[in-house]
Amino acid sequence: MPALDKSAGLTEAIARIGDGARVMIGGFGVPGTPFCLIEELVRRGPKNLTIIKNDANEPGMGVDWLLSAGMVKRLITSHVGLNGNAIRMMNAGEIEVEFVAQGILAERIRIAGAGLKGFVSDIGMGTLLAEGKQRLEIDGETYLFEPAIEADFALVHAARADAGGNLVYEATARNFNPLMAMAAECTIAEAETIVPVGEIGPDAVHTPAPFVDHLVALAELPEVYGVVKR
Amino acid sequence: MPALDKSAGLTEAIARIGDGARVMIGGFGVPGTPFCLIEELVRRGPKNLTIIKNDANEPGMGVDWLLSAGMVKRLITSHVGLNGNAIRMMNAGEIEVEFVAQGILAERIRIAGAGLKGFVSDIGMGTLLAEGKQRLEIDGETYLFEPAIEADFALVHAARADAGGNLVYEATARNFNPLMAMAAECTIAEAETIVPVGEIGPDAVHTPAPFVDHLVALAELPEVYGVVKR
Amino acid sequence: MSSKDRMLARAARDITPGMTVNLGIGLPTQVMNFVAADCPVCLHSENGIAGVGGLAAPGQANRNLIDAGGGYITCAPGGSFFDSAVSFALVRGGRLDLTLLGAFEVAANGDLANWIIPGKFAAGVGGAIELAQKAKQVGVLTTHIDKHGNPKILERCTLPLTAVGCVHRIYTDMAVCDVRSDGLHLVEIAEGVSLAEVREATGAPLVVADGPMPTF
Amino acid sequence: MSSKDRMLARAARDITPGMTVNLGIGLPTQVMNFVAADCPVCLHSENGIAGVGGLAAPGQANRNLIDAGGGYITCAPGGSFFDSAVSFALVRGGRLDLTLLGAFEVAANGDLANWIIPGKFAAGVGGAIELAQKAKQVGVLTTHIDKHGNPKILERCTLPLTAVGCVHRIYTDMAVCDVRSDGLHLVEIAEGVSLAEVREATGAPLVVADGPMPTF
Repeated sequence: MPALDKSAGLTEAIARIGDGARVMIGGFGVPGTPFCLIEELVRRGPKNLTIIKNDANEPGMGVDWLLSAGMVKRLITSHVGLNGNAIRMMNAGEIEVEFVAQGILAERIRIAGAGLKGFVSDIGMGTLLAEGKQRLEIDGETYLFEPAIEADFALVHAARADAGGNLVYEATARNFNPLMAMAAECTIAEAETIVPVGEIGPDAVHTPAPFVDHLVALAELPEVYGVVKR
Repeated sequence: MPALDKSAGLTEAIARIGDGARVMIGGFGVPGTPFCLIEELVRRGPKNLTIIKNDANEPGMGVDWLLSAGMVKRLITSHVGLNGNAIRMMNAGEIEVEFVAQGILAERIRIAGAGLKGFVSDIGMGTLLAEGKQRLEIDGETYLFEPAIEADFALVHAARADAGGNLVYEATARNFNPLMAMAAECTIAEAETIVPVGEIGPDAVHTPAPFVDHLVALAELPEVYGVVKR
Repeated sequence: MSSKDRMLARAARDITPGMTVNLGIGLPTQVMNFVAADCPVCLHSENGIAGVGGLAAPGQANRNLIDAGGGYITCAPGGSFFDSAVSFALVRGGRLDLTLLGAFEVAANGDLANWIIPGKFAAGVGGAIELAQKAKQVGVLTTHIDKHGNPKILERCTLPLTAVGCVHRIYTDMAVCDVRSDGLHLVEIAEGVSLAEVREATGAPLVVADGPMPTF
Repeated sequence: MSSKDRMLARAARDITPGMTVNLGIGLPTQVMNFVAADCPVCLHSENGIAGVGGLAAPGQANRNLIDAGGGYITCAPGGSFFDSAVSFALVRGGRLDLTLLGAFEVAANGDLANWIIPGKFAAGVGGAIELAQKAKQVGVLTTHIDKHGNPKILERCTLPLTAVGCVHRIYTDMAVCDVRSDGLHLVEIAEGVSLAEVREATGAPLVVADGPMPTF
């Protein structure tokens, strides 16, 4: 049976994202951040977004475009240390920020992708990171409940894809992308190269096609991706 | 920095497994079942083992060798439908069997590999599969707590490995192997081919080397692997 | 076409372009043969493949490539392999559009019993419970009566359940029935079978709309 | 060799063949330069690599290959890439033999504070908490006193903790100290530094064994 072609135009794909949407964005720093999808989201301009991303990129890059455009109500992240603008907006109360330990953030996204309610952990016990979390008694000891983080959309960046939606990431650009692709109601992927179905070996796929809804082909990469213009 | 060479002899690797050990065994049916490691475990003969495996293979194969040798005290599995011998031993009280829904089994193994206590799920609510499980109240609704399944050893089968312990699986022989490799205290892998360090591309690795303790090279595969002798 | 093949073909017609589908062990697996070869469908098997191509031709089997029922299969172009945790993430996480499952008993309220007959058959639930509970659409494929002549569609299941109220549609050799909040609706009837025969063979009241009954 | 380099070299000596090691952002990352090139060690970075080769030479950077601090790195032969969930599974699951971390404060009881200064610095905890709480061995690498001349090793931390009682060993420009159940043991002293100077610069009582004190 042939694979369904998931190819989509950039505008058409991003137009689905409306006010108040919860949007996961892949990437750890620059690698794996879907800058072109974010740029189109800024052009589109929905408001009151909840953004879930490991970090807030740097000023003038990626997530910061959304922050500066006033589109973000809430940011769920592991750290924003490289973005003074995000710190300023947080301190000024212009955005809500929920800090989550990095591996717990990854796992809360993953557990949503796994269709489960949450997980039980001892990470942060005895520190202020445990404050406000539901406590559970298991085997006579106290643990923390970590709820799944679900989202309406995931925006991910792949190095290579086939037209059916199988994705392959490169090096440390993998990071949160495969987890988010599984966790959102609708996954929109941008890919540097789209190859015909059948060219990516089934053992080499990182994100299987059923997790991908729309696939956007990138033209030449802008410099923000770290591309050095020669 | 060079990679540590994890190569080990079959006898030496399996000799670590003593009486009462909890042993995870990869495989779903024949594909991915580490028959040569199991055969050596039978030769070695530790008793009162807890075996964690998706299925009990078929009579005269794999897990059934351990059952027939009287080495198994407890079997944690998703189904034993293809092994009448296992069903007979279960009904006669010769082994304890804990049945776990297949995806919950996978996830309980994975959550051990993730160093977490367990997860929270609604799978099985309203059926007898929920009986005996700890119930948790989350957001005003009742869920089931599913504890991590930890193990002392994982026996896994890879198609290819490098000497440093990076593993690559083939087709549906992947199944539980990567999950178990992460979940056990000590992971022993058998591989059909061992290539020099550097020959498996870092994006193509299925189980990263730090999860593998001992790596056993297989000689010609016996017929039990489904190899057709021509 | 035999009444069994008509049932399989009827179920196959609900598999539409773009769907990701899991076909349970046994009868449901055979539905694959009735899906049009050019229909873009992704067949999932819970042992870790999306993109089942079909059964492997005799002598062409790959020893590492089976479906969850243990049969040798092929991988379609665009298919992928993954571990068992990802496989069930796909099922529970809302990415499985349809599953077709077998049944010991299925009830008018959508309850399904297909894994244990106390005292007779208890070999473990395998992947059925998560397929039944979490696929977006759950179809049951079964003969209308069992080999002793008893109905398999009941008002309430007598056997331990696989999942509660999970079934949306039932395909049999005699009829297609939909589980709705106001009862079990007869929506299609097999050619040559009468309404009275279906009622007779069904262990639960059937809601039947006025007007002509579609056949298959 | 500067006192900083001696500290880095001393910490590097505790990285032994076969270890999987995570070097925290900043000072700890520089320990990499003091590990013998032929020592079989696997360097992990939590953004998803096992087998960091070193810093990328200028002009040789791969835009997709950074460490958790954002620096361009290389991948050693035998390295691998994985997602963030696998990366922290490695940390929490007991596969990380050693981590070296920086500190705002570290206490004689092994408490570590390195992520927040209320009212001044609160940019998120990143991966530090899981590294501190779950690595099999946790070393802290820090100057013995801060830039204002105050001790960084205290009886109790005053800042919010990253993790409770997690630190096993502290490496500074003046000393190596071990956290044990009966107190903070001075186990080595930097060449040219006196015991009195170390005591003076330390905000917690030090247990000192009889006999000659090893130097580094």
